[in-house]
Amino acid sequence: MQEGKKANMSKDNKLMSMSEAIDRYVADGDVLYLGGFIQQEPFAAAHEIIRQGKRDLTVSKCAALILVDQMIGAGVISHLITTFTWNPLPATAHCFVRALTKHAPRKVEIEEYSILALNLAYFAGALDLPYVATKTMLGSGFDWEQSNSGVKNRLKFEESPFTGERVCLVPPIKHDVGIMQVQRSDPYGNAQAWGMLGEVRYGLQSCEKLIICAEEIVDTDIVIRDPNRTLVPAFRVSAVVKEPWGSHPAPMAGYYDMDWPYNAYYEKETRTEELFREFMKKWVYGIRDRKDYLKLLGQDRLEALRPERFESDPVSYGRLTTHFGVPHA
Amino acid sequence: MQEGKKANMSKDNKLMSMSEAIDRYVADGDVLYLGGFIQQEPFAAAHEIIRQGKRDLTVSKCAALILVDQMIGAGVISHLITTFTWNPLPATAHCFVRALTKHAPRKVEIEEYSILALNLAYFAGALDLPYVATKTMLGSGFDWEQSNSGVKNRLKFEESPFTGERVCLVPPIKHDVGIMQVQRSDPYGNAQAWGMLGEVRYGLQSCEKLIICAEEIVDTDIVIRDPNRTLVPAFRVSAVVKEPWGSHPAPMAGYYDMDWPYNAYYEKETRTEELFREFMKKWVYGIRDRKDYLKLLGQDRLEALRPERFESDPVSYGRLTTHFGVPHA
Amino acid sequence: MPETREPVTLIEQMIVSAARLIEDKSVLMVGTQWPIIVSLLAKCLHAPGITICYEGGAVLDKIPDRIPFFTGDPVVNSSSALLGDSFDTLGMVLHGGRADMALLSAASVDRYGNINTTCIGDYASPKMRFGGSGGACDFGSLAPKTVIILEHDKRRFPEKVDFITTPGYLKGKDDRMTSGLRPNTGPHAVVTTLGLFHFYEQGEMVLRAYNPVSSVREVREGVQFDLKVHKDVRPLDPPSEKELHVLREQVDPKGMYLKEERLFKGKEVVI
Amino acid sequence: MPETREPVTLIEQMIVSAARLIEDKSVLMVGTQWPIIVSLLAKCLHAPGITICYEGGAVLDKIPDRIPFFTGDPVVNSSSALLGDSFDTLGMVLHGGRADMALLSAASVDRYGNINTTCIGDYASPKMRFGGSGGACDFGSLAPKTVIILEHDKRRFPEKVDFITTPGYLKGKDDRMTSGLRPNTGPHAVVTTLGLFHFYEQGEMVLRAYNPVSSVREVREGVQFDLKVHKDVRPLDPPSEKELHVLREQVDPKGMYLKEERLFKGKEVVI
Repeated sequence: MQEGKKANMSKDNKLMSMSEAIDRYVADGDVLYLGGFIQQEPFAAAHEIIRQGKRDLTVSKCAALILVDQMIGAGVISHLITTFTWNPLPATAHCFVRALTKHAPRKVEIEEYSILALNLAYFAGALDLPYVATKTMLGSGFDWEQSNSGVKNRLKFEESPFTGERVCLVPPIKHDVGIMQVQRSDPYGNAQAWGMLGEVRYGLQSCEKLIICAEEIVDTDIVIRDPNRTLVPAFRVSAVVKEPWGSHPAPMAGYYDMDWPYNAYYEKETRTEELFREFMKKWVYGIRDRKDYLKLLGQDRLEALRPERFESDPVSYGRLTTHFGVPHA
Repeated sequence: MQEGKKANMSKDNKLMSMSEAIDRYVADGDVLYLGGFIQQEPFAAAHEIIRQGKRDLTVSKCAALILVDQMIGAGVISHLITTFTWNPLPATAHCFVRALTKHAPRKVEIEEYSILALNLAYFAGALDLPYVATKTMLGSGFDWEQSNSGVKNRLKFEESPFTGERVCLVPPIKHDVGIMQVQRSDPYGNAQAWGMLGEVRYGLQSCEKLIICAEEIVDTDIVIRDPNRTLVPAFRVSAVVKEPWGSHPAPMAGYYDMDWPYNAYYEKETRTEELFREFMKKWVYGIRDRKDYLKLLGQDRLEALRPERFESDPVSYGRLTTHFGVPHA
Repeated sequence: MPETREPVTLIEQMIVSAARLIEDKSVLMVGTQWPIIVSLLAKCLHAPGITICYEGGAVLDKIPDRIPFFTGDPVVNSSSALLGDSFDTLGMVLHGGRADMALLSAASVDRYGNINTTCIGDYASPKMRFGGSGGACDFGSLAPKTVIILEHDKRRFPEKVDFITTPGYLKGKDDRMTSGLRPNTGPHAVVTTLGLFHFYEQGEMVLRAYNPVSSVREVREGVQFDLKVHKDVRPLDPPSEKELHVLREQVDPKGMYLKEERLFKGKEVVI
Repeated sequence: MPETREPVTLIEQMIVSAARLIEDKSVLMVGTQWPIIVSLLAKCLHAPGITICYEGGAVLDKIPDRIPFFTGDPVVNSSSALLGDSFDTLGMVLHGGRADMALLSAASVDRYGNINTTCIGDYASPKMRFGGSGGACDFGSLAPKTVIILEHDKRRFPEKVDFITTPGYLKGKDDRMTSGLRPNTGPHAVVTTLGLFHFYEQGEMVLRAYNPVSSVREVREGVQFDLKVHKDVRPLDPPSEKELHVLREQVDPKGMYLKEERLFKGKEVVI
């Protein structure tokens, strides 16, 4: 499955189906980063991972909502790196709780941080910095040195050589594969996103391989006309998947709202393992792909999630073609 | 001069003239961050600082071009934090060289880093992190511990408690006042910029007070319709100055090209202290403000610097007004 | 005063009492749940100049078109002066020392203001498991003043929480300093449906005021430890007409929080 | 071959020789001055799939509308697939381990590939002072392969530079490792107007090939140290017709670099 970095050149067309992307680039035992801070979650990709029966994945997700809960319930995750896992209703994420309290359907090792600490770990991973010192997490249960809490994480604590104060050291977290749903990408993987971006800039860059799922595939010209919106450049990307509505029931800025009642529905339908299996049969195992999923939801439900347009004004980056615009002797 | 943070509330109108902003917010002896990575340099602000005769400033500028050279030549800087200082032609920055080799017109202490290291120092300053560990700068002259080079900087070196490898520790650099010229701001200081942003995001945020100079003052609505472009939010900003062409001879993405021949002109006109004084009399001391400066340049010269428009497509962030877009029981 | 007004609920008193703690022009880190409605109420009333920051990287400029259900709600996308990364808010505002106050909900709080949103029982093999920290540990670790807002319930107020998700004063203020947390940070107040608590001296929670429909005795019986009571303890002022009107009609007209409409409690949701 | 062609200049030979070192599909960190024209020539010729990154935060997607005068040139704004922060390129591409090669100009280089762009004489009281590092120290510290491009001039090749702005192999490869710099990083080649040099074993510069209009002897006389010569030393291939045509007509048609037009040498500039 491993493909050399040289395959990811900037001008290779990397468009493929979701099933091909997951098959080629996600292997059993991989460490996965899943992008999207509540908005822009890669639901379509996660469902395909579950359908393909990937095993023993380490999943790293800063804000884990029902997407991670489903992956835990489906038994594909053996190790979870996160800051929280719940149903944003707010309500219990039942699979998560079953895994941690009853090891059902399997035991999941959990490695927890605060959001800022995990952002720093991704940042260190993206830049491959040896570590970053911070003043958060001290004294809490995450501070295993002081709290004797039984927490297992990668942090260390030491006295600052600058001031002597006690600091928390955050080492890099890196990933084999990163997956995120974005608003748009060109066929080569120049991916652009907007909205509330949480940890995704550094989460994505801490990955060896990247699968970009996009609401729309656009010409490179669109990217070049607004390069400040580019989240990752093409050479970092292994696969590009066109997958409209790929984040449902999570929201996509400018494209669809969160399907809020779905959170309540999910909470109710997953209270037992048996109920969860029924839920997954309907929404994941019993269908082939995202197109089937959208059919299940129905066009009316999708249309009702569309927001009004709320548009940015175009800005000009300026094009310069002459060598000296100004007169000179 | 010091004003409390509470003055900077989000809805105070902070529009004022350049001379008022510099008078109120820049004090003798202050540590100044000057933003703009080659593009978007605060020339108009620097000239006003020189005209007001500020003294003993520490100036921190990641990419120091002829703006810093002028400030050194004018004798307002006593300490310079930088990664390089030159005329991008490329040519010697004469005032910089005179200050370091001959202490003329005065001695300037220099504190140098690589660009990445200085970015990390600003990042640590913006987040107030105790330090960040990196693998750059090791073994070079900046590594005073190993090289015995006589360099004075804030770095420390230690063995990583994670891996035992030797690492360079970068502590925070913070500033009293930050100044940058941006494309647009609302009257409250919600400032937006685009183009090549170098270190400015973290440089600006490592400052107590901020003076935002803008090509255009826009309604807050323009900002809200594209909040991903916001560099600093209003509550961080002390003063907003409308100053079109404020970065000349440096470029402003979408507004004007670098006035390239000006670099050659400057090189020639500043080869001696006497020549430099003549230059400054014409371009800084002999005029009152930026309007006079633009008159000196002439409208033809300015017009010739304008680029063709090269526009982004508008994007929609989506407006949601209903509580549940989807039908539920 | 119109006769037909519905009576003030315990939740409304809690929200109003918490909102009154917010000073105008202050910079707030706002957590999910009660802090959302509390901060918006303050902004609509006495504190229009506050800056509201969410952990995902949003700095709000205006009251959103509808009340956010949580801080990641996409309605925030069209109401923000800045949208960026978590580094913009948790990093540069909070860790960077630019926030004045943090507002947090909590599952349980102990006498030193330590918050648990992680588990009941042993961490490695918990009896019950909650969501975890999110940004809460950052809020409580770094903010100059943390205000904790939760429904009063004896199970939520143990002598000592099973897991410190968010550090208060640990075993007392000295202990917080020893851990390396910065001076001049830590819990400022707890606001519940029954009372308002502040932290004094060694960082212990002290009852400062109580819901006028409750009593000191009821509040003391509603915690699992020997609660200290301030010598000047007093009843809280009930919500004014204006506070109540703005809260009910302007901030949450559909009862998303006030009537828990967003939770679909007891309602059938079929998809 | 048209008879009227202008002869190949030393600078052109240097640019073409350096461009040939660039592999297609590689990710490059490109410094200001010669690296700009070298990398664009390679992209126009045998290496269309390279990714060009500049220290200010630009990842180029296409050949700019005119040749950039330096890496911060605003012409880059309309030619980039990504514009961002220096962290995007120096941070995530270079320090993050995603770059294959870095291209640098230099004021002077010593036998171990250490670069000085800081000063002549003592750092604290220099006789002469240059601009300083910029991102050069980062390039040389972190890149798997650093290629250094400069005009040949004996003053530029001391036995030992006065200040190590950008670390090569310091006093030899072991010394580089001792400093903590990562294994598998360091100078790969030096390309000058007279020759091509590689680094072997203990990290010492060795003459690998020489400009066909020059000689081993001239090159050896053009450095201040006892230059080692590779046993298979050979003359460089002169620029092909195609290389020369693309360089002169497509990459730099106005002679901004090739004829130093951007420097206004000997020209009057009045404003």
